[in-house]
Amino acid sequence: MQASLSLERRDGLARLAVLEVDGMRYQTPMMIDFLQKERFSFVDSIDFGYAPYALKSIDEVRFEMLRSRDENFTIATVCCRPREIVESLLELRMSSLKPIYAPAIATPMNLPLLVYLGVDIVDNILPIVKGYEGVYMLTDAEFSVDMLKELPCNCPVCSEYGAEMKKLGNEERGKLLARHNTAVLEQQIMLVRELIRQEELRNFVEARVKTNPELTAMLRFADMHDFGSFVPRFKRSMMKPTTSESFTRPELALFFKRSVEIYEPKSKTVVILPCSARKPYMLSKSHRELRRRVSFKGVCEIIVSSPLVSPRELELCYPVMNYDVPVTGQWSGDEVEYVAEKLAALLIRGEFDTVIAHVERGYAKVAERAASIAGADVIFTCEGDILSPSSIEKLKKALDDSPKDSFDLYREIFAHMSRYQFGIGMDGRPRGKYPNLELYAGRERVARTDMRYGMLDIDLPFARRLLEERLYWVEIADFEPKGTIFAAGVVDADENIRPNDVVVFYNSEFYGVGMARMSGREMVEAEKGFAVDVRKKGRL
Amino acid sequence: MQASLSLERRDGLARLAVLEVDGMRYQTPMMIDFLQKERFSFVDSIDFGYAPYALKSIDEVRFEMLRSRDENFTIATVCCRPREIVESLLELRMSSLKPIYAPAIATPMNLPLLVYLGVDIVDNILPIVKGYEGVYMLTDAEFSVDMLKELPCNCPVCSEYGAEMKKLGNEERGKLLARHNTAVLEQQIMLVRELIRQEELRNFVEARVKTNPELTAMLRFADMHDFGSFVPRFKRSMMKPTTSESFTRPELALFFKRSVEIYEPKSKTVVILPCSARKPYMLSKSHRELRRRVSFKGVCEIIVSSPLVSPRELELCYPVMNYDVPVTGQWSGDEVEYVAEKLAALLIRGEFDTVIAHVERGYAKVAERAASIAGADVIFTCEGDILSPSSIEKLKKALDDSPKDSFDLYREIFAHMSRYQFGIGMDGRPRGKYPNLELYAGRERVARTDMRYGMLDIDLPFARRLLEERLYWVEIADFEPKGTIFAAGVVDADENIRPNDVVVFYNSEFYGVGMARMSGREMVEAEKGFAVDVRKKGRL
Amino acid sequence: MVKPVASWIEKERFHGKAVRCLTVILRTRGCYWQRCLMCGFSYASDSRIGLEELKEQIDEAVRDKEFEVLKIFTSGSFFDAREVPPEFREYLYSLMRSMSVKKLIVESRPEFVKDEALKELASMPFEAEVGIGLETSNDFIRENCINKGFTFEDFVRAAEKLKDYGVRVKAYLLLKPPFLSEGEAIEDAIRSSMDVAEYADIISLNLMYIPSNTYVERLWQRNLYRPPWLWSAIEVLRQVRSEGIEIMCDPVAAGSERGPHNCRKCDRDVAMAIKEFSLSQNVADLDVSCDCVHIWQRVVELERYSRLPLVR
Amino acid sequence: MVKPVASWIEKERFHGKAVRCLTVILRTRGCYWQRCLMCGFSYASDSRIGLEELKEQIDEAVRDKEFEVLKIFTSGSFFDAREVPPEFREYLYSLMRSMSVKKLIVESRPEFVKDEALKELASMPFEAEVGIGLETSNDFIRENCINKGFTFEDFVRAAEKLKDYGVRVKAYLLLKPPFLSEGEAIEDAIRSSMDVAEYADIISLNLMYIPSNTYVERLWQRNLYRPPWLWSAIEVLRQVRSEGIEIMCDPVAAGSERGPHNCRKCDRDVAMAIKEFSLSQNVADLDVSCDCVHIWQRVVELERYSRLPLVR
Repeated sequence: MQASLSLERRDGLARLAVLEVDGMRYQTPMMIDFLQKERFSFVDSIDFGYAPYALKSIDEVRFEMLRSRDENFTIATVCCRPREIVESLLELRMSSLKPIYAPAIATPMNLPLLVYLGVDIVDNILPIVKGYEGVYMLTDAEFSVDMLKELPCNCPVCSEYGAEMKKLGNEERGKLLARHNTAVLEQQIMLVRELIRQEELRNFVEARVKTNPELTAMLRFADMHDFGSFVPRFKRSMMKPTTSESFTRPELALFFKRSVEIYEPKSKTVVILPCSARKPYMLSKSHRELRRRVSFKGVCEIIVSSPLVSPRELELCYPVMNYDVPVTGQWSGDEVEYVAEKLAALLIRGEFDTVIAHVERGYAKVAERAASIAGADVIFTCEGDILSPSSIEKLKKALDDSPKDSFDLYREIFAHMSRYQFGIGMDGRPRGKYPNLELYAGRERVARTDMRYGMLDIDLPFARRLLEERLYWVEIADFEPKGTIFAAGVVDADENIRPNDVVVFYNSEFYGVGMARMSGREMVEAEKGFAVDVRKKGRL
Repeated sequence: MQASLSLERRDGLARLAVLEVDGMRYQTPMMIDFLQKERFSFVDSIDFGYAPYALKSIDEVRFEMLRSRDENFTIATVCCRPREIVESLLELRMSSLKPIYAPAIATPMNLPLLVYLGVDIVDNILPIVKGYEGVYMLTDAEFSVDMLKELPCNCPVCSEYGAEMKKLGNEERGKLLARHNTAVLEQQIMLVRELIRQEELRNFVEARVKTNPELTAMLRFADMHDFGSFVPRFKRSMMKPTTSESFTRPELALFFKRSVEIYEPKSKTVVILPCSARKPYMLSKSHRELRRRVSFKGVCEIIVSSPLVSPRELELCYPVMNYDVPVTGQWSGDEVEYVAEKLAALLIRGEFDTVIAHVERGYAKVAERAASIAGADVIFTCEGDILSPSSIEKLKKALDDSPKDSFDLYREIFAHMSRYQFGIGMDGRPRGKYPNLELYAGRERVARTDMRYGMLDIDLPFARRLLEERLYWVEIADFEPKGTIFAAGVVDADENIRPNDVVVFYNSEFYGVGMARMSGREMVEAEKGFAVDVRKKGRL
Repeated sequence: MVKPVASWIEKERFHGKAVRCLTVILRTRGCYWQRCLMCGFSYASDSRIGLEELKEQIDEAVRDKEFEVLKIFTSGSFFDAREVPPEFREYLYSLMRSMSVKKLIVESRPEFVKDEALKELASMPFEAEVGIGLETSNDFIRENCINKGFTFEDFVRAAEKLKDYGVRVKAYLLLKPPFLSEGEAIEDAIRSSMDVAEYADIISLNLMYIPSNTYVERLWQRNLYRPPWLWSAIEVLRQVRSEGIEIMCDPVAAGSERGPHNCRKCDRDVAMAIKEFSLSQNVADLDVSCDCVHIWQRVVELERYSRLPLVR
Repeated sequence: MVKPVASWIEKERFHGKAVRCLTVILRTRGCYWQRCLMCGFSYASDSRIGLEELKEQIDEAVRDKEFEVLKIFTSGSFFDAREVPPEFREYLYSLMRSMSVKKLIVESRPEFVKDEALKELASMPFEAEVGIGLETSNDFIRENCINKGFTFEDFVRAAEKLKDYGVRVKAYLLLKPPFLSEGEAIEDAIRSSMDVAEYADIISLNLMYIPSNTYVERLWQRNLYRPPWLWSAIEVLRQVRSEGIEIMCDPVAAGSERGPHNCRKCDRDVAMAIKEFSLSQNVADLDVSCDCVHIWQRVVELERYSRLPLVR
């Protein structure tokens, strides 16, 4: 058997790819359909070994004797408790780029989570067997078919038979349920592929796991692990933090770590402000009105929401630019604590002399708690609404009494976003209408804000600088890059590169700016797949 | 137009019923299909009024001039922000038993929540209009159809056209998308009907709202309201608290309120113990092993989990008997606080002299915090695992030093469950194998534990007692009750009756035990529908 | 010096052909009624405006202009003496005579259409036309959804009086009063056009737009109201015209979110077609197309049940 | 006084007909090997057991019993002198002669099948049968999935030696060693039966059950192992018998979750059918049915991919 996987798109550990086996092509994540095994005949050439992977944690010696030794596939015969399944899958995923086939574990309900954890291939073994056992599967519920009065599904089987199905003989009923369950799983796989394409999988998984306590526990265990450079820093999807697991998203952890690392406020005075539903905050009605009435010139700002905390300088950065939370005005104790910790980190990093908190209610609790963590004195300026006359008056007064410094906000936005994204600063003259800004050095454009991903898109001058500094570089073989650079064409790459990063590629003749579709490590290790989308190109 | 609604089953505000309009019968929750309007011709006889219900909060005077005055249906033309929608729907639901028709609001995604909030009738107006706008709806995601590479659905339209649909002209595409969206909504309604039948709607809704921040906010707003006697105290479904909204379920609030009210521990010593995955706790491996090694004779026990806290005496009671949580061993700060508060209430109510906490880790934090709220001294007896030799040793020692009282646990279980359920005690000789217990007075059985619902089922002697005390009574017209008592046959009923309550019915000749299918208020007000399922019957 | 709120030259139909028309919006003391739900003209009123200030405005507006028709909009009624002093009418009429203007168009609520002023007007050498904001022929809608404060009967009386004096009558109808669905609005406008045809020389269909600080703006902000689709206007114009009735329409703010609009892509073209039709009265001018017509059809069909806008 | 672990009378096939058989499980010092993954007999061993204690046990077991066949199970090998002293064998043989027992059945690992003991046995007036726990003819499986510690070659040598002395050979085969799927287990048992047929006089198919404190119990507790379906046993018996080979099976703990089982509903009937067949060797006795056979078919087909039990 000859098998190879060619990556098209990543969403964290989940990947959309083309699997080629003995000349046949399959789009992954995929399902091996044992009701139509002839279409997946390669499955009988796979070495499953005797012992399941789950034996490893019990008896490593015997596992070594009996394990799968397949060259093409990682066989994830995992079981049974949430923690074991998650740890096994992550262990397998982080140790090899081979396609992972997790047999006999997928159901329509757990499929999104399995794919989120890096599974490429599943099958319909459980849908078949459970079908014969009388289990009627849906994507977010499971029933004993005997309990059902109606069949809430549009698949061909349910459309044809309806609840009459229950009255059939066991063999016939089993066959039909197997087909129904398979149809639902297959449909779910299609949906998951779409979610990967749109980088939406995590939002979806957070909701889905709530259907089942074991799946919820699995996601919680997964969040205790580091997915390494597979986690993107920038995404084009909206972050929808609706659950407590939203607070432990890898993307969010990355943001908080990085934003504190690179925060260099230009003023010794900072104003803490509440978030707004509209993003970027600065264009919201409340922030616009506040800035119309009060001058924030020469002072820094930090905007607080749940679960995000961001300096004004990073408000165009993912996920600050791209999130939408349920707003009820209530803050739970955990929320206050979580957000206060993040705010405190920024206050400490910023070494401010004056901290003004122009916030009320839950936000004020956060500010208070953060101040106590950071050991800072805070001046509270809100009396009722942040736009009430007395609030405005007090804020003006506090600002009048505070030291100010001279800096240009847009310039700082570029400087911060560049440090965030590349680890080095960036300077020039900002132009454009907020939030679509461009940065010029002389007559050359250096970079522009990319609101789709919440990042900077750069131009060739800055690409040359990255090359000099050996940052986010991809060395490619000697050909003229066009459209997409494939992994086969990559000679070497910066290990820090994550999917969706803006990178600079080069060979002896050409160089240019592109967007990574995989991690740097993968570009080097994988033999196939989309490595970099070319955006701009020049000659050295 | 002649319309009437006949209730079959309730799950909180959600109801399964038969709507009869001009001789046609429809099972609700239902969808009016504007693609097949001929099947729902009654819709044109409905008085929608001119102004939507949403006007009421803005201009009550004009709303009064222009509102719907339909006699048969409550028209819930609600809009637009989460809080307004929820408050309007609840206002309408609590003020009338008429079927609620909420036009042009349902999507496959929000449907479960709408029904949970009491909507009986929806339509496919949004599925149609959004379809023409190019929106592809699924139950847990929505896409612009142009973004889709595959159509992840099994409905006839998607099966026939697949992604080719995108290439059709706008009118044709709109028609097909309207049909697809409608099929998905219709399927979702079927599912919701099943969930009501199985009393599973709340679990489902909690997961579903996580797909969307606005839906999440809506559920949070709903939980700030009291659904009154529509909320059952006993359910046959498993409670699956996977989200923070699980903590604000009406059923849970009821349990905590009621359990503290009726708690009368027989000992001055209490041991706090951790929960187990298996229910009832007493049959779990850990509790069995602990009880094998240490005698709990003469002391009370309280079992702590998240989010439940229960005296041993109530461990057979819903939801203690019927829940399943995600277990990771991690406790959030909010969980500790929430659970500690409930534990403290029991400790205060119990007026214990000695409180022993045989718990570790997160549980110990809870016990500590609860003790501080209750102002109690606590003896901690765990060193590592609750079954470790030194833990057992310390527990034994602490129990040896504590006062004990003489009581029979099974007897106390009946006494507590009876107070919980009926507000009065119950005494007798317990028999049977735990948890299937029976209580006898002399040779007559008084009650038995009903593990399906987590309640007591009672026999005729106790029914007579309830009649005497005027508790949970339903007065019916003079006929011999068989099978089901319909609302039409109810003369009067106790207002405290909630759906699923065990009740006693009577007329001049017969009396007996039944299970309520609706609230007491409804039995009196409704003209149709299933009021009481007859279980046992006698002659007065 | 007080300037008019606005003034401009545009095309106007006059005896079957398009001529130059000067439109002037005068700042006045404002309409005494001011209770219509869509009324936003109070921004154009000023209680200090008297005779002199009105003269200043008209002088400024006509300076160096050539035109055959003069259209005067006040915030209320041209014949309300509290708003427009009779002396100003005289001043205006003589100015017009001196400029040989061929036609005057003004507006008034019916209660101010009285013999005295009409007699004066009838004696002038130019043609006169008075527009009355009837909005709809349906008294229930006019009363409850618009709050206009007069009846269809009031309008008929005023119109007949105008006819008696040889003054042309223009009836303004409103497409999509608040609380009407798109389909009901179309039906109401068509029905009203039929009802009005025998009393009016010309019908002007006003498409609702959302002025600031109005009741209808509050509804719109809460998503309880959406201005009409331009397709709805086309539907009304086509059907009314096919009955042989003359009807015109000048969409204000067409294509903006506050104005009548379709899908944004086609708004310019459709508004243009409406304007052309208004001049030509030729229904062929209404033949425009866009994919969004299918969405509009659904809206017409279904908004009567939703009672709320289905599409932004 | 030491009593046997257990003893009972049951039916046993003897020269084509069913006769009374006393089965005795003796407590001994235990098997020296004790490394088989499913071995749970150590609970029946006691290092203090010597000659006298063995005699006490057999005396107790035979007291007041009538039987034609005697079956002795130790925890290990009857011919292992460390476990069963040669003096006990002598004692037993003379006891049997005194009771006119017609047949003795014992068990041994192949390494203890030696000339000395066989010579002695061959000289007795009763028939003898030695069971060897071969489990499978596949050395890889026996080594890696069972950890038996001898080869098929070892078994063949022992079997041939037994034949040389006129002692009957019984080969024990194990249905469903750990790590084999249901289907693989069936195939392995059939293949093994064929391989073994020429060396064994009779084949006994042992269906795995889960003894306490065993390796296989740990697997079972973690859901990495499920005992075989009774349908699988039926499949093996049917196919092997259809080759003309004599094969018997006495399911232990059938129908319990630790024992071989189908769906619970049919377990009693199916186990009964297997027992009847074992006595009759008539495949018609295996004709039982239950709906769960369809689930089993899927399991046979699919467990080879899952490597984990698909059904409880």
